[in-house]
Amino acid sequence: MNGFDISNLFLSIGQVWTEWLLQLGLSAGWVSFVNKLAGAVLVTAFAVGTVVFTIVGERKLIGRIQDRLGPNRVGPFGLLQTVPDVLKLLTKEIITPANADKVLYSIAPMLAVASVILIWGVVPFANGVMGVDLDIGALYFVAVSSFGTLAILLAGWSSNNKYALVSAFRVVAQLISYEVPLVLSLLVPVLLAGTMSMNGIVQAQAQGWFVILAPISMLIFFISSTAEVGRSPFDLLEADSEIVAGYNIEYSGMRFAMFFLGEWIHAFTICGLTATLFFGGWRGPFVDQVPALGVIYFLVKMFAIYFVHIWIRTTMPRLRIDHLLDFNWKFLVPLSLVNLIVMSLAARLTGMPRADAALGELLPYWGVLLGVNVVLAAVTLYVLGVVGSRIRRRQEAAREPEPAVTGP
Amino acid sequence: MIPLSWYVLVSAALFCIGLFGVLARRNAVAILMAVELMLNAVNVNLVAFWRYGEPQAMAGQVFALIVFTVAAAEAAVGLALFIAIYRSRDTVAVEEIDLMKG
Amino acid sequence: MAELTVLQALGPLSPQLVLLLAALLVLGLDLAWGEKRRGWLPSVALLGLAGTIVATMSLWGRREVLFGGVFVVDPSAVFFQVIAVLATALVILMSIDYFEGRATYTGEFYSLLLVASLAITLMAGSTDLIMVYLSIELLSIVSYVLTGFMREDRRSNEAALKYFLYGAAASATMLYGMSLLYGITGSTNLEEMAAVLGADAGGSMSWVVLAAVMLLLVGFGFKVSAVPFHQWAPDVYEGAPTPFTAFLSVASKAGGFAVLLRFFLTALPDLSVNWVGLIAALSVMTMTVGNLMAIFQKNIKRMLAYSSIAQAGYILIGLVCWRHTLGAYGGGISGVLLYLLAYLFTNLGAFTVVIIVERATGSNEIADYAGLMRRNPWLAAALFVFFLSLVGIPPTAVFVGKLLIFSSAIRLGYYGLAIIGVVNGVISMYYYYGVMRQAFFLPPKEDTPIVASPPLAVALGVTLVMTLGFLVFAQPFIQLASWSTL
Amino acid sequence: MTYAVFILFTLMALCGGVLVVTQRNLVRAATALVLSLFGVAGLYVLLEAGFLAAVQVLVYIGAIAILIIFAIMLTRRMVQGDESGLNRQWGWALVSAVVMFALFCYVVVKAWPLALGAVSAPAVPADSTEALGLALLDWEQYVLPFEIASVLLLSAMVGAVVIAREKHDS
Repeated sequence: MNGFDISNLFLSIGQVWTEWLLQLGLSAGWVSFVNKLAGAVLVTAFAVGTVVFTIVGERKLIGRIQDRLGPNRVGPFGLLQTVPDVLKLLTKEIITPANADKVLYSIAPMLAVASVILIWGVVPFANGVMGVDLDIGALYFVAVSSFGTLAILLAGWSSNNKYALVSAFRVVAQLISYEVPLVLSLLVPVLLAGTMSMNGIVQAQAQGWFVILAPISMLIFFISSTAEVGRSPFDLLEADSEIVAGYNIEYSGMRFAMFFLGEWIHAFTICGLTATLFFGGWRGPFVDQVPALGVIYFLVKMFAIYFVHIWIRTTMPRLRIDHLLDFNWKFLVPLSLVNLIVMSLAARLTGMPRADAALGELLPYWGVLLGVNVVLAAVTLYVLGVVGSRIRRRQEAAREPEPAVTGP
Repeated sequence: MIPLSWYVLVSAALFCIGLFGVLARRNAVAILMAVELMLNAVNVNLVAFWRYGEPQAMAGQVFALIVFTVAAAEAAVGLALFIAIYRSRDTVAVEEIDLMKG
Repeated sequence: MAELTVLQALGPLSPQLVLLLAALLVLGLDLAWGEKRRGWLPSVALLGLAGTIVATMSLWGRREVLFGGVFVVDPSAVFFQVIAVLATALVILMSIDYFEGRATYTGEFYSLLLVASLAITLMAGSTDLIMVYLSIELLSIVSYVLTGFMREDRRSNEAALKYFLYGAAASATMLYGMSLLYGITGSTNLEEMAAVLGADAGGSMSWVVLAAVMLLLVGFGFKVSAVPFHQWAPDVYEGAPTPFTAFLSVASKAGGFAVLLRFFLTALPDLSVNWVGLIAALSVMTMTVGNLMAIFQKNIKRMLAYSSIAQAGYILIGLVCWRHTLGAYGGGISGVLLYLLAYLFTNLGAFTVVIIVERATGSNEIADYAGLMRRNPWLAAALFVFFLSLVGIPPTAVFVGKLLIFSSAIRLGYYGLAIIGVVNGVISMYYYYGVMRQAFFLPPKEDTPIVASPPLAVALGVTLVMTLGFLVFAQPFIQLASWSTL
Repeated sequence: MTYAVFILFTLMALCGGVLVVTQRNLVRAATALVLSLFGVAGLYVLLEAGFLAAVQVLVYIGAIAILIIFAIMLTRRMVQGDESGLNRQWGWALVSAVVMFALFCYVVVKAWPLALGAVSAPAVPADSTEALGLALLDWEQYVLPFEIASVLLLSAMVGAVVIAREKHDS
């Protein structure tokens, strides 16, 4: 062991900790068990802890965007606002509806939280600093996310409430549909990196962030992950004005808090994944010399993307369910399929640059991939324009017999 | 290491549970679920045999993947049929679907 | 065998490629053409099948091992490809008018039918358990859909549901057997499996292999509708759209036999378990139960279902006599192949008559065949010929198959099987006679003549000529069958 | 440790399975199915087939189980029936399942020893996921099944749409 190295802060802490445990007289098997447990606790604590701040941050941001102040009473600048909110939620009575399916009703919230926290197991904070560097990390993320769908479905059904059930149906329609473009766009970074390991994907972005090489995939991933989280403009699983609050209408107290928590964690988890997959994760200047910097880069990127999420949330109106599904099946899915084929062909034809390729070698690679993306975007926009104007003409033709009607 | 036979026994148990479900359940969806159990039993077998046989040759894993694919396709078609039949007669209890006998 | 390059590998696969392209083309054209030109889709499908036959003919007599032993092309595979394509073509002819005003998505019907045909051609050449399973399931899944194709018809729905539930359970059982076989031999390839089993001198594997073979027989037996895995057949035959019933009774069954032959003769030829006894028992049960149950049927489709079960029983005798070869023409396996081909024309012919009558009377009850003679003598005569052939009276088609199979059984000393087979033939006369009595001797309920539309007439003509002139026209096939004895 | 994990996942798989076939309430049965499938996924992890475990969760739990629950909800009037979930011949079914299991036990124990000690198997290559991918696309291996699987999925999709689609009322 080569002593404490401040530049690689987190791995060093891990080493010191492990040595300390070994000195305490634990056997190697127990040490690895304790380490894994500690890692799980740390990651969970990070995820849950971050929520406390993102809630305040989001409320303040939304306030500013809507020309309000946002929370400003508890603590300096209202930073501690979440604390009393959480206390209030947790001390509320837990109510179970009379005809609810009690077992499933209580399992659902736990599943909801678990599914998002499990994702953090494979997100790299810095080079090698992550729960587990699974060689199938990207697939693991998709697999684990499916528990979230299940949780919402069960919550909606077991509440024995028709609004909750309607919401559950919407959930299935929306989440399962948007999973298709999500996975298809996720495949592009996997393809470019040649690995499904999250850390491997970040390492592969030494040759250029994938947002430059595959901007269309990034957009598709961003849109469909917003839908997966169920945030505006895709928030119709809980559209409060239509189906009161959706699948969790019957929940209260602790259990409601868990759904709430799960949703908030999910929101910035997705941003962390976007950062990892497309924005170089922990990559940044001098990160090879000082690996600990990676954590800072990663968090900055994650919250920058999160800011865009909030921005969209405050400015976009909610979609209608049929528009939402049409948009997915008639636009996103075909586009992501074409994108995947085109990207794999382009990547295959240009050939992957070596890991230590100089800028001169990298430029043609970037140029080709970016060029392909630009062409694809242009074609898409052109097709959209043609189809759109045809639909508009048809609508106008249909509208003509009734000149009295004005407005949309 | 855990002996191979343990996995095979677990798989046999799962298969027989599924078999019981297929034979004993009334509801078509429940029968489909029991069939899924049987398929899972098969997959446990395949993966275990792959692991304890020659892990370099991927036959077992490929087979298991094909089983996944087929199971998904089968479930999709089956559930489509259930929905169609439910539309026409409001039940998927197998005993009540008896227009044809002989 | 020498390894093939990519292009060389695609050559032997060309029948499958053409079929797949045709299926996709029909699907695409259905979308592109819309309502108006939908009538052309069957012609496109038939054209695709013609292309497939041409491609198949180019493989005549070749033996190739493809994809590292997953798939082979040999005379036996070619024989089953021919059967699949002929059956599909005839079934398409039969469906053109059948669906008029009954089902909306006819384009999808033809497309899926072509996929089913593709599945059978794949079953015929599969030499790897993975491929065997996959092609069986491809056929099954498409079959569930096609059985339930008339969505508004409750019988069709119900038939599809039953088919699905039985089929899913049977295939899962079969799959479990496959997993055990893989476990004990360490390979999914049939040839390698045979090598491992052959080397197993002490018989330490025999228990597992026996269990696996029994489980596999559930799946194979289901596909060929052998007793006791036949329960689905009557309901499905009755409820499915009649052209597809015809397809199930010949093509799907032939596919089942293709797999059955390939599996037993490739993987277990040295009798590491005594599967011959199992097959013989299956055969006796299948013949007897099929024929006895057929007697009580009032619906012609159900009757033909049981008759088709019984026919599977006869064919299984041929597998029992697999060791027997008789000069250039003959032996148990050649008997099976020729029987299947003869049965194809005969049974499809019978179903063509059923469709013509169904279109005229709207019924499948045997009682509604009363006076068929007066309403259309040609039809009654054709039905008579088909039934003669199904019983196995010379000089009709099935007679050839029966002759080969029974003579093999006698040569090998399976007298019991041969006698049971002949007795069963006699029993079957009884129920065929029941229909003939209605058609020839009873007065018609209505006097309006029954006419066959052109495509149906073509189908009827082809099947009739082939049934009567099988010995003349089938010479090339007989030769192929004698090569094909694996 | 490995034994404990094995037993845990086995219990999940088997108890889940028993619940699937005995629960009257279908949604609960489907949830039990998820439990059972998850247990099986755990067994895959123990067998060092991580890729299959993830696919199991993704395909079975994420798609098939959710599809089943969805179908149950769509046809939910029958879920709340009072009658038992089992048919009249369940006794015979139980007997045959138990007999079958006994036979399997006999066969399995004859072929593969039960003993704990001296179990060894060759190590799994580190890049087994990659090997799987290559095997699926190798002309000398499983490229044909891989392609046929896509034909299967396409036909199943077309078929399911044709069957389940509501009547046209253009």
